[in-house]
Amino acid sequence: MLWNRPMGAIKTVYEVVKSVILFAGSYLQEGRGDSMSAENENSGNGDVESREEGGVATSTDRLVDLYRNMVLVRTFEEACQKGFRQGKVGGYTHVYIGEEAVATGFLDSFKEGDKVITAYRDHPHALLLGSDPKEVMAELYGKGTGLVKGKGGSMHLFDVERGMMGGYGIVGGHIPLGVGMAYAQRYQETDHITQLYLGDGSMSQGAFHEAANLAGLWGKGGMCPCVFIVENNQYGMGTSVERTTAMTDLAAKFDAYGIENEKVDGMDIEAVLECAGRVTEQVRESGKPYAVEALTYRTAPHGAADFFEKYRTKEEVKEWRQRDPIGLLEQKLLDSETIDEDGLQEIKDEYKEQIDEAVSFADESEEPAIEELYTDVYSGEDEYMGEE
Amino acid sequence: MLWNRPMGAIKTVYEVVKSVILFAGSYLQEGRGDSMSAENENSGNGDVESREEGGVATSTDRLVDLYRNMVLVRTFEEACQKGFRQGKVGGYTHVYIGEEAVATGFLDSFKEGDKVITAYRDHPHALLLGSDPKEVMAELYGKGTGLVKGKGGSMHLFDVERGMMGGYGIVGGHIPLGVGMAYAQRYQETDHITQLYLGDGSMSQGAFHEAANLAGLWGKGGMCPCVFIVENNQYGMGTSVERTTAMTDLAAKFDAYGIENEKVDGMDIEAVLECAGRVTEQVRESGKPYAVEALTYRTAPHGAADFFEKYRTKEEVKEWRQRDPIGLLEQKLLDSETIDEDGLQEIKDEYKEQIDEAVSFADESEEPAIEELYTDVYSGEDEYMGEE
Amino acid sequence: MAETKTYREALREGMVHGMEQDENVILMGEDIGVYGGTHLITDGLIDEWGPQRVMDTPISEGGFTGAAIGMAMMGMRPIVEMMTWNFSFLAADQIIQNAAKVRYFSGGQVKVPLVIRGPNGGGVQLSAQHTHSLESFYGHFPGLKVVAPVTPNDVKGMMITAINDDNPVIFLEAGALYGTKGEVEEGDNSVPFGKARVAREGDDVTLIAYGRQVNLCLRAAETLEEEDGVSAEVIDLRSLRPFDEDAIVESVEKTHRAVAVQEQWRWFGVASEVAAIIQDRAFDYLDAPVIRVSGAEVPAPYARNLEVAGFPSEDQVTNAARRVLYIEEK
Amino acid sequence: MAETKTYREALREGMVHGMEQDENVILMGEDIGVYGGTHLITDGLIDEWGPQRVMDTPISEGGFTGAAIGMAMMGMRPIVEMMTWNFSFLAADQIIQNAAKVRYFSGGQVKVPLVIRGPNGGGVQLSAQHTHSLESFYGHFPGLKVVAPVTPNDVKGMMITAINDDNPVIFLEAGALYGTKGEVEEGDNSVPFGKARVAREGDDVTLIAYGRQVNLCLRAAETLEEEDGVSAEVIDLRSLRPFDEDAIVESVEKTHRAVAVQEQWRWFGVASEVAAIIQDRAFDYLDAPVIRVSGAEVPAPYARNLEVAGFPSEDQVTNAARRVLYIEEK
Ligand SMILES: Cc1ncc(C[n+]2csc(CCOP(=O)(O)OP(=O)(O)O)c2C)c(N)n1
Ligand SMILES: Cc1ncc(C[n+]2csc(CCOP(=O)(O)OP(=O)(O)O)c2C)c(N)n1
Ligand SMILES: [Mg+2]
Ligand SMILES: [Mg+2]
Repeated sequence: MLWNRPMGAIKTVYEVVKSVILFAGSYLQEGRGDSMSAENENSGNGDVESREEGGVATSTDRLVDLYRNMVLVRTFEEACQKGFRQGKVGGYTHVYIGEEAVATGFLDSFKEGDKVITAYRDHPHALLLGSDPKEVMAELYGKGTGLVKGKGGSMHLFDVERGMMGGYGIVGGHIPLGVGMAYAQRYQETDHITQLYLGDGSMSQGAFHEAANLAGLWGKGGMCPCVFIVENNQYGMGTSVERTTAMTDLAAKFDAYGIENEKVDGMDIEAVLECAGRVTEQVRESGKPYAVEALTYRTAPHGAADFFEKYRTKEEVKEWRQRDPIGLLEQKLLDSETIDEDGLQEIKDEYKEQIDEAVSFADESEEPAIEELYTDVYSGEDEYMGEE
Repeated sequence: MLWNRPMGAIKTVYEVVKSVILFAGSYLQEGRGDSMSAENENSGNGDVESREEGGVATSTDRLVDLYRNMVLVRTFEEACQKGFRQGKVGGYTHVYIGEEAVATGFLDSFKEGDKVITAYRDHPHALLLGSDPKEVMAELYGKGTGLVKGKGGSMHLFDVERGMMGGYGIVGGHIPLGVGMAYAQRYQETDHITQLYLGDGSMSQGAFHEAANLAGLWGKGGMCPCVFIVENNQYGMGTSVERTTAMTDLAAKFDAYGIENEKVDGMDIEAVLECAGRVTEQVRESGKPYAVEALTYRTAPHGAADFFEKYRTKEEVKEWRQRDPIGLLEQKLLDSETIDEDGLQEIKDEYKEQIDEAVSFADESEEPAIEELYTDVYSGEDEYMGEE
Repeated sequence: MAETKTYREALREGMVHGMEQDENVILMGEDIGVYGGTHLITDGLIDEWGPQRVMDTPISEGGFTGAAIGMAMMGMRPIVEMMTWNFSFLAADQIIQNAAKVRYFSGGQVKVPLVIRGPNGGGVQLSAQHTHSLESFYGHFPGLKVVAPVTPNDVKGMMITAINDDNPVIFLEAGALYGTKGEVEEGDNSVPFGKARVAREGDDVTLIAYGRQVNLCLRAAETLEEEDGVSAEVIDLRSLRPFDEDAIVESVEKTHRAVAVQEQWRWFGVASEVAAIIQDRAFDYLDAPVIRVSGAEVPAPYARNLEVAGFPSEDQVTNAARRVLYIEEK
Repeated sequence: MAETKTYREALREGMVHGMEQDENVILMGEDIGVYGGTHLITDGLIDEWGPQRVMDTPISEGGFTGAAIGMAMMGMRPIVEMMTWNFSFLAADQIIQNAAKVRYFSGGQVKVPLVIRGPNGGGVQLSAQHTHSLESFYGHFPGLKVVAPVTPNDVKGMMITAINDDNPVIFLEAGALYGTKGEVEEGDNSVPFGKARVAREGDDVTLIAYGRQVNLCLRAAETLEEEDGVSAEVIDLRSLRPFDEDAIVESVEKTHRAVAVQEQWRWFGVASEVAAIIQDRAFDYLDAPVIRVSGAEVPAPYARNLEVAGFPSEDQVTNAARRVLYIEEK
């Protein structure tokens, strides 16, 4: 069964959004245990061969792996939205629904030692790098078992051991950090690279300009192996790219910094995969930055909290759902008879089960101990400078 | 006598710099009184006709006017450097020597009601808009008779009545202000425009990026009549454009904001004049921003204080002095027999006298009254919030 | 004549009042128009006033704040929304170097009638980067005015005053209280800057706060009354710059004891200034040191329990009051 | 064994000491290399250490400070020069939102061994935009350390400590004193943070300052000795975060009187914190209120006479001391 089966008349945007979730939910039943983090290690370590061949003809097994990864993310995000509506997830929470192919495709090229940094829409990046969904969900639930001990929440996922250098909440604020990390990777004479994810809206920030200029400059000397991955979901909150800049070719904006750039269809996992493989290798070789504008679409609301979407029409959202990256890949897998409906179903069930477990784990975990309030302010002798 | 007559062996950069000044000084003797501010009103009000014809063939009278304006600026700047070395001018002081053709050419297109905003290298802009050299010099001398009562100094010249909206000390910080002023000019339904001067180095600042993006965006609706005039003197302090960005075509950087742009030879007053006339009219008509990169060179040190110029060679400075905008125009005027050596000399003498008077005025003026320390903090009832 | 309205409605009413008076008054900010405003403060206004009076901006806090300063120097009176004050660090240079100082370094040739407003403070698990109380951060700088109204009536009245002020005003809203209701006077209820408000009269101890902590102090005062028979006076500073020194000094001359409460961090915060003022001007009246109750000295955590533990609590306030009264803490 | 050196030389020595210890220590900033540094602090270092250890940057305070934070998170130990602290408002978001907090919101997974240094304070007619004292501005934020050494020996020793610290350090240099000389210990003379220095012993009144004003207080102390026979103790705080509360409390327990002096503006400044601490912890010892002497509450003017009038003067300090001693002012 396919994502784009007719859903009947849609009354409100809230329902549109809810319906994706319910509908999506409907294909999730019981299934096999969790082989996911294993899966992820694979894609994490990267199927190098096919990539070095240019990776154009993607092996069908890999397509299934990628499908699994996207289902993992989608399933997690839906559970997260549910948790938010139940009041179990708080703060600002942003999901990746509709954009899965971008991070999934690029992180397939991730190699041990590489670094990843992004903004607050950061769940997929952590999950795809192999962070335990249990800990990620527990973080969203504000529990002591969370990925960052319940101190950061949805916007601040870190898993430094796995290369996840964090999610950040100030639009554009993480971009200079990523450029500095890439510089350090060369200064320390490694062949690692940094995948720096940013949104279309963040490109209006001075931080973007200053960091991109530094990257271009340092890249001249081969000292900035940074891949800028623009997750162009066409809106910054409720503001479309057209209403944010007079020059809407986001890839071309990198010309101003002498940074090579291109666009890719962010809904087509194979296209992303090919681009990611080629670009990451080039950056690894050259030490020069490269920018990719991935055109995608956020079918979910900007934040889990907002449902009034005055800024776009139901029709537009509907249109784009026709190109849902998971739906497109399902179609491809079925057409090529790589897998049948039952096969797809099994995969969905598998992740449904895994995420259900993550939710129970999060739900049952303890809140952080109050003492945790006062730790991690400083490194070394913890100087807490107030009265406890 | 011409600026580029051989000057004999040059020992140190300090001497190079000093020599320009001494040498330049040498052509300044006693002369006729001050017709300068009148002159300026003329160029201030702008010789509209020839500009509207495109102003390519500049009338010889106008060339002489322009020559006068450049001599005014040069003479003032030399006196200012002298005052600095005498310890009569303090703080940070930056002169425009070598760059005169840029502001002179563009401000020739200034019309009543237009606004001008720039950074700290702001003496010429005030002078060319008709500010009294006495008051400008008095400001540099920190006197109560100064243009801003001795409160701002060299970096903060304001003459709001004449359209001088200020000199600012934070690199890039004034750019958003200028864009906002241009927006206000349209919001208030005038046909005025803003001339926004900025340095090559300031283009690395986020403030430039954010402001240029706003200008392009507002310009789509004809709401941003702003001319960006990049005074590309090829260095930000000691850092050349090449060492500050990987993409050194500064005009083209405006492409990223959908802002039309071009380059002009900032040493050729006629070229600047033609460009300025055409561009300001277009901006006045369209309400859309436009950017001009004027290629020029600062033959003086960055600041009046520094003489060790490790970052450039004497030869380079010498090279560029061959294209000194005043020297080039002198040559042109002589070749076309518009004026003879005596005529040039008369003009120089005239300004020498005028600036000498400005210096005496500044020197003899009183320091500001101590009460001035506490005024102008707030508009309206002056709420001084400390103990006097 | 007054009506019951939410803080949000009162705030909007104040802005609309200004827009009706003068077409130079415009609203600018991220997603305040088409999107309706992240906190719905400006919801619907673009339909009524159009995109020139209610202007959506790109995500460029420094850029559009600077542009608004330029507009103000030209005679416009922009009201800039910081979606939250946490983002204002990106506009700090424009606010501190230009808005606050350009009048001075132009020798009084220009003025900057500008209001910068938005939600300040925490309380809804937004964690470290989205939880700041910036009263002292901006209050330190001459050239700025800084206010922090807590009642619906004050937020409207101080907004009207801010719009009519010819100087840049940092308008810090109690973000966590947008939905709370209170009596709001109709029409122009301008509230002057630099005048504190006695939120509750009392004789035994003075509780000094502003913003959300005023309500905390009021609750603490009730408890003190009930449990300890202590009569606490509660002073709402509302305006941090200018600051109403006399109000707190007079109160302490009456009560001889004071507790200063703030959500912000203790070091170099408002409560320290309050303590410094009182010891300076009411030295001989003080029967106990002024105690400061502040937020925990840590970046804001996400977990609900940690966040709550990090904010000043009613217990901390009541016990601080008991301490300065030399009575048993509970 | 010690030698007489300028503040500038001592500062450079501290940085070079760090560079020798660890190649992860690099210098970054505007014109610190080829140009030689606007204040010549780094003059010549690029020739010795090369462009990777001494890196010139574009004029992008926010960008390169942010990049340095990223480098620090990777194990490098950058020393970033703010050509002057006045430009740091452009990096405020990076410093406050990332450097100070990333350790916390990553649950302790990263650390940020970063030093940001440059001249702080005014004194050479740089006027409003180029004259700031930012001790309390940065000192307010948990996650940062803030120091302000005034002697050549301290500037070297505290720089070594800063480089070895695993946290972001805001290193505020007395810009007006780069040329002043003093004894400087050879080798590693690390000076711990959070420990104030008794710059002069005395019994009758405590003068508390940091940075340039310590010298002002020392001069005032001499005058008080000569003209009034008053023995003043002078305490150099030198570290604002962490802050040595005990040092000032102990001194006041001895002298019973205190004057806090700062170049920065009074409101929400360091002197107010000092007064708040003393009244809180030495209440019963105080014989007079703590008096604060601060810079004039205005943006810095250009004219020499106005600038001088705007800074704390020796007269203000001596008279403040006389006031707390209840003796005739002069
Ligand atoms: C400096 C700053 N300004 C505003 C915000 C509020 N905000 C959060 S997300 C967002 C939109 C960002 O859009 P984009 O960069 O395209 O990322 P997307 O959410 O579309 O993934 C805004 C304005 C913020 N977090 N930081
Ligand atoms: C934000 C900021 N950073 C650094 C400085 C110090 N500074 C003063 S002028 C200057 C160079 C600016 O170069 P450019 O924009 O090319 O202007 P020019 O001096 O060449 O006219 C620098 C770095 C400053 N004033 N403001
Ligand atoms: Mg987007
Ligand atoms: Mg330049």
